[in-house]
Amino acid sequence: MSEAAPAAHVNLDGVASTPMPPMVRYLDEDGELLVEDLPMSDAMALEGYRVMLRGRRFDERSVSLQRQGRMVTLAPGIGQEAATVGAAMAIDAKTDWFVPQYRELAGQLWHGYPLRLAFLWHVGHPIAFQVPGDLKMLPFQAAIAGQLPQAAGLAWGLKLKGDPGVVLAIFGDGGTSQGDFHEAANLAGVMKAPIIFLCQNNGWAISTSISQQTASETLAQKAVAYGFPGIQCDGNDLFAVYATVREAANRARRGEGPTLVEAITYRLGLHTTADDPTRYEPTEMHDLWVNRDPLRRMQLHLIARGIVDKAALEAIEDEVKDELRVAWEEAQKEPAPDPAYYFGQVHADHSPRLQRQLGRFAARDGEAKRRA
Amino acid sequence: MSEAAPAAHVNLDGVASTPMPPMVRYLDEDGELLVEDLPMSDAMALEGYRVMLRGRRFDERSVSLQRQGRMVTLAPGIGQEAATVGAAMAIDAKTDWFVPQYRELAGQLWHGYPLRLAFLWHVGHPIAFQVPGDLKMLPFQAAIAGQLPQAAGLAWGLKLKGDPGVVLAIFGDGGTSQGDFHEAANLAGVMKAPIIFLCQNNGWAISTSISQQTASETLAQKAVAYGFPGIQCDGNDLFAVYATVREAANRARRGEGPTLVEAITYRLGLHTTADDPTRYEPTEMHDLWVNRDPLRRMQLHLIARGIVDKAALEAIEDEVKDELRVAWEEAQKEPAPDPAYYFGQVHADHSPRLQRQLGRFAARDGEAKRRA
Amino acid sequence: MPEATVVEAVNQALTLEMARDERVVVFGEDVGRSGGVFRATDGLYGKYGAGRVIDTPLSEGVIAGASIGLALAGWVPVAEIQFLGFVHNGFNQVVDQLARVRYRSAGRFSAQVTIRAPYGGGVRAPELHSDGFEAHFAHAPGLKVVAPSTPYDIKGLLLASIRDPDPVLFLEPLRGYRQVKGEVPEGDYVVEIGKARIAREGTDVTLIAWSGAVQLALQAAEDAQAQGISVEVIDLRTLVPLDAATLAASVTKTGRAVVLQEAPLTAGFGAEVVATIQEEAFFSLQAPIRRVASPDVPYPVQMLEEQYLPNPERVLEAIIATTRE
Amino acid sequence: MPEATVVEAVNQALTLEMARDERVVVFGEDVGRSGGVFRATDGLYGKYGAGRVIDTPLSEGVIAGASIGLALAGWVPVAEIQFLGFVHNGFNQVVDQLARVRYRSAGRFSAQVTIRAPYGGGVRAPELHSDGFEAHFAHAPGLKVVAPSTPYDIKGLLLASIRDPDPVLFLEPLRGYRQVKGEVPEGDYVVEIGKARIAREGTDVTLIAWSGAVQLALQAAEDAQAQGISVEVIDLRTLVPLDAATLAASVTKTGRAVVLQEAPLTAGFGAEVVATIQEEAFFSLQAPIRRVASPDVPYPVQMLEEQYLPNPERVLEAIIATTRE
Ligand SMILES: Cc1ncc(C[n+]2csc(CCOP(=O)(O)OP(=O)(O)O)c2C)c(N)n1
Ligand SMILES: Cc1ncc(C[n+]2csc(CCOP(=O)(O)OP(=O)(O)O)c2C)c(N)n1
Ligand SMILES: [Mg+2]
Ligand SMILES: [Mg+2]
Repeated sequence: MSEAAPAAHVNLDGVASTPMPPMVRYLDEDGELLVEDLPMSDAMALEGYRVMLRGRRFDERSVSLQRQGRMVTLAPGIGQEAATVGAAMAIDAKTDWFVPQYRELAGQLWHGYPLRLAFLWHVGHPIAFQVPGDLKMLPFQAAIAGQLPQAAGLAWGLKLKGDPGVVLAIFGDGGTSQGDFHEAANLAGVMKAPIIFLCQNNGWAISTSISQQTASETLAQKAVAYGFPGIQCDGNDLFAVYATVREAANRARRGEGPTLVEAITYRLGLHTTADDPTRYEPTEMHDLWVNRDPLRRMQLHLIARGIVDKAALEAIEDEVKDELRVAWEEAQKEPAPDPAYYFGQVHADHSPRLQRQLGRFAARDGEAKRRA
Repeated sequence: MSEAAPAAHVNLDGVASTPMPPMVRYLDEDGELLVEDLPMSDAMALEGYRVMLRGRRFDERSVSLQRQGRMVTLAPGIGQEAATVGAAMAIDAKTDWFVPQYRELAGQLWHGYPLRLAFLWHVGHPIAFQVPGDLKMLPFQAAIAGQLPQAAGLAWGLKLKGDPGVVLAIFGDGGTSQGDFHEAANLAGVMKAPIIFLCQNNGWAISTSISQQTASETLAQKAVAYGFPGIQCDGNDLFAVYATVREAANRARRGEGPTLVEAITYRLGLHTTADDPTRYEPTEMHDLWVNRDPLRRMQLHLIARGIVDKAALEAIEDEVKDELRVAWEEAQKEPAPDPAYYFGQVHADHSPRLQRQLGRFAARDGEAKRRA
Repeated sequence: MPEATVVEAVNQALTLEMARDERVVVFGEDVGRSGGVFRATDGLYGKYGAGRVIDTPLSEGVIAGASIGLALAGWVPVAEIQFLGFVHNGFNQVVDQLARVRYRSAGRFSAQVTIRAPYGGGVRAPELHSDGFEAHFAHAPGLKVVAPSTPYDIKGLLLASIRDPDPVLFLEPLRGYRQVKGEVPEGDYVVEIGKARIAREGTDVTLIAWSGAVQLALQAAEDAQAQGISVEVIDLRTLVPLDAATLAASVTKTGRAVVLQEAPLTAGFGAEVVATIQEEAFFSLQAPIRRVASPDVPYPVQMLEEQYLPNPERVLEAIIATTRE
Repeated sequence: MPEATVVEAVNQALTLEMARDERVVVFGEDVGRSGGVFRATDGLYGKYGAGRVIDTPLSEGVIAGASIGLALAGWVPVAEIQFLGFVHNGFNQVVDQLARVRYRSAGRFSAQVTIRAPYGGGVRAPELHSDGFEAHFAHAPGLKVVAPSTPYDIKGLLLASIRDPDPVLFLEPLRGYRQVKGEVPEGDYVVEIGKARIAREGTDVTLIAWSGAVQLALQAAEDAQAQGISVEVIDLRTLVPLDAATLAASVTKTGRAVVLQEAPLTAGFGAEVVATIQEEAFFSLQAPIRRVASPDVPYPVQMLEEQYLPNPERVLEAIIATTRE
């Protein structure tokens, strides 16, 4: 029992909220610097821009291929590239883990996930879930917030091992309503696990607005419930996201435990290609956020600071276009998945019943070897 | 996006916590008044004391009967009577609902649950779960925090109906770790449902201490995550709990939504009769809290203020003893439960298969009628 | 009679019942303004307003759990779960709470609650959206599980489910949502819960299916006919309580049975169907009851769906095999 | 050989494996200082310390979910769920996450995780503590389900489960925890997952049971013997994968089978056993396979437990009935 308060009447004023640190911002909507010192080098900023663009053009390409019936239902990350790339840049792909939901592709590209596999994801090929090599990344996660308990366990496990790694776990505003978020955050708090909970608050969970999702004034303040810090950053500002997540990663590495970062961003595209935002999205809201497009902002910034000129930007566009073309070509060369192989991945060993079931699918020559 | 903060660096200092209102207290550990104005009349205070005592003696009696092999495993509420009775007193049994976990019996007695049924609960009789008459109370809940989503739904439903009722939902410190707590609180916040989440922080979830349960400094501050107020009160101080819950109930009735009340108390007895606290509980801690016994505190207070004298207290003891004797006698008269009747309560109508299954149990004459 | 798709039949039932019974509230993720991701609740928000058609936070547990409380407060909740697989997030609330309201309280309380959920494969949905988890809910005493296949039955059984005094899990076939059309009377009617339907009469083999697999069963029956095998197709419509009498009568006649289930084989609901048939009609059986199911692996991503799911060839194979034994 | 109870056998296996394999971590509610509510982890905290024997917050979801992450970090997690029923609170984490780690990642990752949970009735536990929910987990591809009955098998199968490269749900019979004693070798040994055990040989009827119900089956077999019926009792030991060969061999010999299941009848694991037997040994069967189970209602509170659970009389009745058909 706290000994501090010897006596008091009931006073419930103002305790539904909490004083929060100011939202972290570096750039205004037109890419003007709002603070002096930048958190990263110009070269890095340019590289970050390139990956954001890669993500954007990939999504656009995918939506168009989906419209042609060549891809499955997919969830583009258009408008959220600064949030995911900025976060990915702030951790170290050599030691740190990237745990995605499904709308973080741009950030995953930075972390090392190949474009070719990204295309294969969107054609529904299981190879896309087989995170390649020893890339420290978990597969895409369709269940909202389902990845968070394992991410917390992973961070806790790294800490118990004395491993220097930290975990970047990403999820959406809707994800904060799930028990999985709560239980994972609480465990991470108790274990002081080295994890960054990055919530991409993009304003919507399908058609559900943030005010229908929670009465909490900010999502960042939810961290108060778990005894670790929460902070908002401008999710459409690469520098802001980078600086915030970097500080959170540093805390984690110093053994100070988790941080909840709320990246304020906006889904400029569709929830998925099956979605029709005109049913719920006010056009003014959309327009407002078009002006806050993180890609445009970064372009303006890079040009204003003389890091690139228009021609250089064009060149990058062309390079990205080329990369996409090559990756899509490669993806199309991927043979159709061998059911015997992929279904067989359910267990290391196969029971007689499973063996019989898989017997229906004549194992394709070399598939197992090729994938192993 | 909040427009307030034009620019900022990352500052994570001190945001893991939140300024809380002081803990509500009226009495010190020896029953001395710490504030002038009392929240209830002397008569009411005395009546509250009586019900606390009833709960205490019931639990003691039950543990002893359990030790004799006459009762099932049970979870006494010894030491927590002020928390549950104070809360029950603050709502209106005519309009308001009491949603228990399993360690709130004293409060349930105030709300109208009969002692006879309480004994039957502890002998494992299903009739104890058939909340009698139109008593606004849900049955005991064995699943930690499992009652909270339905409590939130009930409060929401009352509000949608324009019903004046509010819901008092009680759970333990361990319950705050469950997703059910989180999801229920979040929904209640969004719907501004008239509900009081009363968390009895009794220091332990079986052998798990509160610091192993959460890194949150207080449990009350978890309300910040849901956009409604949270407040601590001295859970061993009948007046403090009463005043706090009353204010929360008033808020709810005024349409201002939920409140999380953390009643700081302590389990002076066993987790259940199957528990052995010597395996985990430091004796100093136990001793500390023996001195904070809510019953003793209330006795000292009532005597100090001249509301009762020792003889009157003795008389109340005798009356309670008598009540318990009568209730236990009545409980023992309850016929063994008729399986045909109770198993049949699974559905309003019975499928042929179920009928056949229940056919094994010859329905006892009159049972259905008696219970209907 | 006018025609409707499955999802239109759902919508008709909801529209009708909300008008008929003011206690009905519809809620879930995205059911309000947007009308649900499949438009099952389309138009309800406009007609009945934000007080009775309510978007909830993204939490299946509290959708299921809160439905109990709404029922206790006097409402008749009809909750939508966006995809059945996600009820797993609130499994305890469904199985341990919702299903037990009446039983736990020895009859004092009850929960007239319907939980609607589309489910089943074949529509190229992302991972976890297509899994056939009906068996998990069939083993949850206190819960009825309804899984019709035709628009007619969907409407009539949804109306019956909403009016049932106890909780019903109402499964809607994703695959048939917009593809399967059928005649649907405009007005009010109910189809009784717990009664199977002979979807096609036959004499040689009984083929049992439910929900999205019924179409496949009919297709296979057609193929078998071409080979001179007369297949009786039973559409279970309700899984719990199971209509053992209809199963027994058919198998007594045919002497042979094949059970078709979209879910992975082991411990799927097909096992219950087999166990029940052999209990009720053992001495008529001339061959082992065969199960056609998905392999014992989770539902795969889209490119492997076709190989994973039972197909007409596999069903036909089983039909032929059973007649040869 | 020294004797041990079931819970002692669990404790031996954990103690031994933590010594043998430094990657093993034990965690769950109250498993640390207090040694678990049933003392299954007694002594581990003292021996292996707070870094490897860890009390968690009260949340089954994150216990199951975090076990995946711990495995990815290189640990071999052995999680305790205090009572099986409460895994429902993390059902999605078990069925949709833990069971799918290898499959979802197409083999890149795996989860060498054991989830231990006591379960089953007959010990006068409060509501929800006794329910027999094994069927829910048997229908979760990617998960093995082990449910032994004897101290010997408990130890050998727990060691095998911890060493299995994939997730195993390890069910411990509450009823046998302190009552069932048996010989248990002191050292290291494993019992193979996926193999049933002939608990008693017989020639007239095959009686199949698992976990806490095996004792009951043996009792009934004894009673039947007194009536001149020779019953072969099979202790499944593993539910998934099911040992169909042992079932088939026995029923081929006896021609009759009774399946005993503590859980409510409908869609319980017994249905899978019936379906499998009739698939594998139909032409040997001389009578329908009977199921003895609890009625289709939730587990009751203590005073009704005895009437609810299958008892020797009911099993004997079924045995006799099947021999008369
Ligand atoms: C547990 C669960 N429930 C429901 C769904 C269906 N669903 C898919 S995306 C989505 C909204 C997610 O919103 P948010 O978390 O904000 O992420 P965003 O899509 O905005 O990136 C829903 C409800 C799901 N995938 N998982
Ligand atoms: C969902 C669930 N998990 C586990 C248990 C087993 N269990 C019973 S009581 C208890 C501790 C509860 O602690 P708390 O919520 O603080 O309540 P208290 O017993 O202290 O009143 C646990 C883990 C349970 N009943 N329900
Ligand atoms: Mg969102
Ligand atoms: Mg407690």
